[in-house]
Amino acid sequence: MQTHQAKRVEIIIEQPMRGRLEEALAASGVTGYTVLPVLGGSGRSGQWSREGQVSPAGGMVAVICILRTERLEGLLEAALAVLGRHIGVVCVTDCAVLRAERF
Amino acid sequence: MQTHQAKRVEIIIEQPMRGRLEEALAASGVTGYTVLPVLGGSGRSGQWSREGQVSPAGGMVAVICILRTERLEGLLEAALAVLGRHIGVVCVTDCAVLRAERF
Amino acid sequence: MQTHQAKRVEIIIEQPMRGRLEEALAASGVTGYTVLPVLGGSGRSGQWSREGQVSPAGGMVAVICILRTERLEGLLEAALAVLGRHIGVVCVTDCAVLRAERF
Amino acid sequence: MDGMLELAGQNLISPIILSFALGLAAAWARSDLTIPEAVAKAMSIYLLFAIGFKGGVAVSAHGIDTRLALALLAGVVLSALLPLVAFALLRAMSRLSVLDAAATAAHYGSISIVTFVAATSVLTSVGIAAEGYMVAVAAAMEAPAILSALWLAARHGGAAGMVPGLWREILFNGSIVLLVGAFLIGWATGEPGLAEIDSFISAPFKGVLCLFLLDMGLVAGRGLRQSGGVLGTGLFVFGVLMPLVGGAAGLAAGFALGLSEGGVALLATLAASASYIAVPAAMRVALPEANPSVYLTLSLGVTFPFNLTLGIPLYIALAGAIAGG
Amino acid sequence: MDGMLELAGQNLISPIILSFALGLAAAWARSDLTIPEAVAKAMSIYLLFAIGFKGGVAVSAHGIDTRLALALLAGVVLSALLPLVAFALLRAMSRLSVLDAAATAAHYGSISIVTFVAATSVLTSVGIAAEGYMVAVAAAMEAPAILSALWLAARHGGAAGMVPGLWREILFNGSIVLLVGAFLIGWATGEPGLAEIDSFISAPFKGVLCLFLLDMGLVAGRGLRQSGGVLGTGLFVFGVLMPLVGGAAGLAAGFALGLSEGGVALLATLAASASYIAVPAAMRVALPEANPSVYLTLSLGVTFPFNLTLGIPLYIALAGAIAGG
Amino acid sequence: MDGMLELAGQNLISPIILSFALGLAAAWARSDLTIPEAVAKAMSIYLLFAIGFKGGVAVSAHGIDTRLALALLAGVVLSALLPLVAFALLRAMSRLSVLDAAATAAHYGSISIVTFVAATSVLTSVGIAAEGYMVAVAAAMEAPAILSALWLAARHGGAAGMVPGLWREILFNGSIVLLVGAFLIGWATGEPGLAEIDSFISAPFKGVLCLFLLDMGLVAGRGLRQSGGVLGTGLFVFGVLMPLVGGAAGLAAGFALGLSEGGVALLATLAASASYIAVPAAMRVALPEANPSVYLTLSLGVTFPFNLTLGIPLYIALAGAIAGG
Ligand SMILES: Nc1ncnc2c1ncn2[C@@H]1O[C@H](COP(=O)(O)O)[C@@H](O)[C@H]1O
Ligand SMILES: Nc1ncnc2c1ncn2[C@@H]1O[C@H](COP(=O)(O)O)[C@@H](O)[C@H]1O
Ligand SMILES: Nc1ncnc2c1ncn2[C@@H]1O[C@H](COP(=O)(O)O)[C@@H](O)[C@H]1O
Ligand code: NA
Ligand code: NA
Ligand code: NA
Repeated sequence: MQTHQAKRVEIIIEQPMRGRLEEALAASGVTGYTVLPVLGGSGRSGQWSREGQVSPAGGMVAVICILRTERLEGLLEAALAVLGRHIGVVCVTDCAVLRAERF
Repeated sequence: MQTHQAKRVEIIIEQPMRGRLEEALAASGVTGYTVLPVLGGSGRSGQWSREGQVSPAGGMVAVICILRTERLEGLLEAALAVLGRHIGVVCVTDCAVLRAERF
Repeated sequence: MQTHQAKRVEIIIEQPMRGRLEEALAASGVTGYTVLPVLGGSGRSGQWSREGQVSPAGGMVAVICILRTERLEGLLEAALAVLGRHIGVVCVTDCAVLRAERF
Repeated sequence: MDGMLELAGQNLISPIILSFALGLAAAWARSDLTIPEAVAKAMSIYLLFAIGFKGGVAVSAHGIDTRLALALLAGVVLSALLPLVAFALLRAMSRLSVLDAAATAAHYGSISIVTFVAATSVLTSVGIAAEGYMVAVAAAMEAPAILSALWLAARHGGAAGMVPGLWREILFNGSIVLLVGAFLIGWATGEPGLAEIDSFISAPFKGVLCLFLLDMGLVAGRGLRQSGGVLGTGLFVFGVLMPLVGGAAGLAAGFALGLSEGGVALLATLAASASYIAVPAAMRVALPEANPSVYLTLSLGVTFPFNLTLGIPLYIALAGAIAGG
Repeated sequence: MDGMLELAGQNLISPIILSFALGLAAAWARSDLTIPEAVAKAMSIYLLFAIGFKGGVAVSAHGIDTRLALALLAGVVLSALLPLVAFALLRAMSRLSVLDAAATAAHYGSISIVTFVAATSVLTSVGIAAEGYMVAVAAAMEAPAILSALWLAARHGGAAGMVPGLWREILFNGSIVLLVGAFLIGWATGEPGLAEIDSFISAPFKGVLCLFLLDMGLVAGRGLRQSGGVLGTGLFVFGVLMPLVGGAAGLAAGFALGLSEGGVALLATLAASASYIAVPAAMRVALPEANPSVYLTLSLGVTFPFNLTLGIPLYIALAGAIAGG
Repeated sequence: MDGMLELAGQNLISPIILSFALGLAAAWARSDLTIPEAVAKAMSIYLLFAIGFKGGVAVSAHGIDTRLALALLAGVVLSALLPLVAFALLRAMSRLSVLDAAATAAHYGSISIVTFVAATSVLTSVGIAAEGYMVAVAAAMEAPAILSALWLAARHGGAAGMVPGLWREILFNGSIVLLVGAFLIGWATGEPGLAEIDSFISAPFKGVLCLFLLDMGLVAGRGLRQSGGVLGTGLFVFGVLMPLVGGAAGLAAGFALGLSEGGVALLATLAASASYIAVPAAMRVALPEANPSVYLTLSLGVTFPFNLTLGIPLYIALAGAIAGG
């Protein structure tokens, strides 16, 4: 099966910053991304869980973006500009994709 | 710790196609997969969000399948047969697994 | 952009075991992890779906932990001690992270 | 017509319509107000169960008259034929591709249950009764339009034939099963059954409908904003014209069948309404290349608000004129 | 027995049972009808809160009689001993492994709160009162069975001992805490408290129960379909026999304690019912090798429907025969 | 003061307070009892819609008096100034950094709508009327405090200025839009509108409030457990002192404006309450380095329970003393 090398970027970011990240991704020219819900987690700023929560504060989402290697740098810059002083994680993995014309 | 090389396949597919994909995966002989919910995303067909939605149309799920390298080809063929003309993303990563006897 | 090599560990574990895994992770010294909800899946113990379920039994979650390579061994031992005779999957991927000081 | 204007005016300042307008306005102002997906589904399950159950109880009270079978048949025929009209109009009035036009046409043959619920609620508040089995007619009208649209697509060389498994999915889709199931339960248990759960399915009904319409306003408003460019004038006009065409066909059929004034109004509403739950899902499976933002924006963003605000009072007024006492 | 048949007949065409049947039928037809997990949990929280609160109010109204402590004790003993009977029957009637039999036995010693709720609702509709503290007995019966089952498993060499932290998890599991907490709140606030929230916890109660049973029918039906092969005839018979055994034990205990007719019926129902929420979760932690599809299919797919349709009217009729006026 | 003690005592054994206590106790016992996020959001949407709607209906019934504009203005001023007081107190009483103090101060200038709802519910049960437009005042008080806090942070060199887009987010945040929208709908549709949906927004109101407070108890209790160490004595005292300061300011403002007894009590409650939904989200965007466990624990874990149990009866008693008949 014909596959193509690409990058998979996973950004775990606070929910109140989600809109800003999505705008930045679009501006950086990525062709697509997917947002996954997050139930809870733990980090240097403590443990948290979405259970019973009403406020978007104290929640995170995971944004997954699969893209051509040459676009990676632009995306990382855009993501970092949004993350700034905010908590969150950015993790990049090598991957292979089917239907490369879609990226 | 004893680990074994394997492949991690992530398929982002429209919710109305989920059942068909699951059947195809089972038929292709994979021993297991896990389905994650998706909140929203963006692609060439526009931006979307599940918030407030009732119809399964316009929603996606992420299917994660970890499998032995020798089974990869079969899975990709099965996935591609289902995806066909549909929107969706297939991404393959190298990984290492514990308890390899389970795959 | 400055990135650093790290490991991404994904543990798919039964919901009733989630608390024990979180405690073990904390004890093993990981600095953070994120828990994703799971909709359903399939494995040697059959197919399942969270739809309409009330009991935590018969549900799983995916725990994602990004960490420095030198901490991997400790985490895998902790995870395996919790998984024990339980069903579940552990999968490790190489990755690169931004803001490495956070890990 | 005076009655109609009054009804329309009254309708426009009901909490139901204003809740929908609030949702539209919040989406337009890019507010982060949202209703969780699980809650939207819960409300839709509640509404389907309640409306189905009450229909069944009405049938158990008044008996089925001989027109039930004819009404079902009329519904199936309307659902199967209206897509042909819609397709022809779309091809004439817009530059939609064959696939987009066929997929959109399927929505207009099928029905929107919340439009039906809103019409029922207006009828109740003005004291016009309708046949309880109209909910069964609603269920019968969900699917035939899909078949017509697939036939249209295939005939114009647009797509491969039927996808395996799709028929079961369409016939047993959640809303049909729940609506028909609740109808049968209501029929079987009758007034005593209703007495047991009346304070659940009747008292909060309108309030839940308000919040559901708030949600629909939010979803429709976001859809309109995100795919604003997709609808040209032609499509926009179609979104208002087609419900009038469908409504007229429904009125005629209801009158020919000799349905009550309320029944005629409901059949017109069903024929005028456009699906936005079941048919979009079926189209994603069967005609994946058709652009969902076309049919969703048109159905949910144009036709639904039109029916909710002006269409329903109009169909009721016309039903009164032709079938009323 | 005549009364029982009539009650059973009436029961079978109540909206509650028919909603469960609709869920089963929809699952069987492979409909995509589903209730979101969050909504199922919300309904279960509502039912636990309402039933606990009403029990507490009843206790505050009638006072606790001296039998409360005895009834709690009887519940604990039944919960602890019934797993031994169940285990012996399972080993005799089926080829389940020690672990599977022990895990399944735990379910039958423990209780199903929705079965209890359904019995309460039938009692209310036929006008038979019961002790308010029966909800406390229900809570007390959740956990002891788990201990017995772990002891059985250990004794037969099946598993390591107690998992650390499991006791706290079992004793403070969400349903026990909510049921007991609402009971205490109802007790503390009494009739005035009930007056404040009665239109929330009483009026919609039966309707919510219908939708919850629809959901249980869907889940049970899907479970039966997906693991159909798992149950042989022996297990199937056990799933109908064991509730009769438990029910008889409950009847005897209730009669010996001098509970009211309604109280006897409820104790029989509790003893006859099988857990499907708390115990499965505990078994996944403590006996992970036991096959969940065995105990879930048996408890939710066989015993629950049996109790709902035939068991409850039978226990009520027998309670009337032995304890009734 | 007698009346206050009685009111406080009565208040403490109401189902509402006890539900909150149950949540706290369950969290403290590390029970796994949880309310799904979607359900918590649904209840909050319901409460906002109902309280807004009822306020609007009250305004439509009694007309707006000339004090509406003044009350709105007073609310805005209180919201803008109270953060300055809170900031000064925090810097004096604790070792919070400038950023943490500013972020926390924002919460105390803004309001908690569920505290407002609880106060309304106590007022209703003791039969004291209040101006319907107080819900509009509540909405007006959400945002100004945020601006003051950002100004404080910038002035003390703590942070960069305003984040682009934040203003729109704050002004059109979901709770403001829903509260104001429902208020306007209630105003527009008046008593006839209320009659249509009264059995949805009034009858179950208190019961939903109980379950919502159960959820808040769970969340607050978990927050207190997980970040117990974060609050020293100074902060703890602040969490009880600041609502008294805010309450006094609200009482004075309400009295000066000539509001009714109930109106004064509600303005005091608003000024005394601390946000835990909208402001935390804004602070995560604008002051990300501020530690959320400080302000959330303080607002939800200390001030909210204080207001719920002792604060509200106190404000009502004082309002009665200064503005009562
Ligand atoms: N190493 C990590 N792996 C996965 N998720 C993480 C990691 N560190 C932080 N997170 C997530 O990011 C959130 C904030 O992290 P922190 O800034 O360390 O408090 C945590 O609550 C987790 O959900
Ligand atoms: N490059 C990508 N990375 C991650 N998800 C994607 C990507 N492209 C598309 N998707 C997901 O697939 C959906 C459909 O994509 P498309 O076919 O491009 O419209 C999007 O809405 C995203 O949820
Ligand atoms: N190879 C796999 N890839 C992804 N998820 C898996 C895999 N195997 C098992 N799982 C998940 O783990 C659960 C239990 O697996 P099993 O122990 O094989 O029954 C499944 O239901 C899946 O959710
Ligand atoms: Na139609
Ligand atoms: Na039992
Ligand atoms: Na305040």
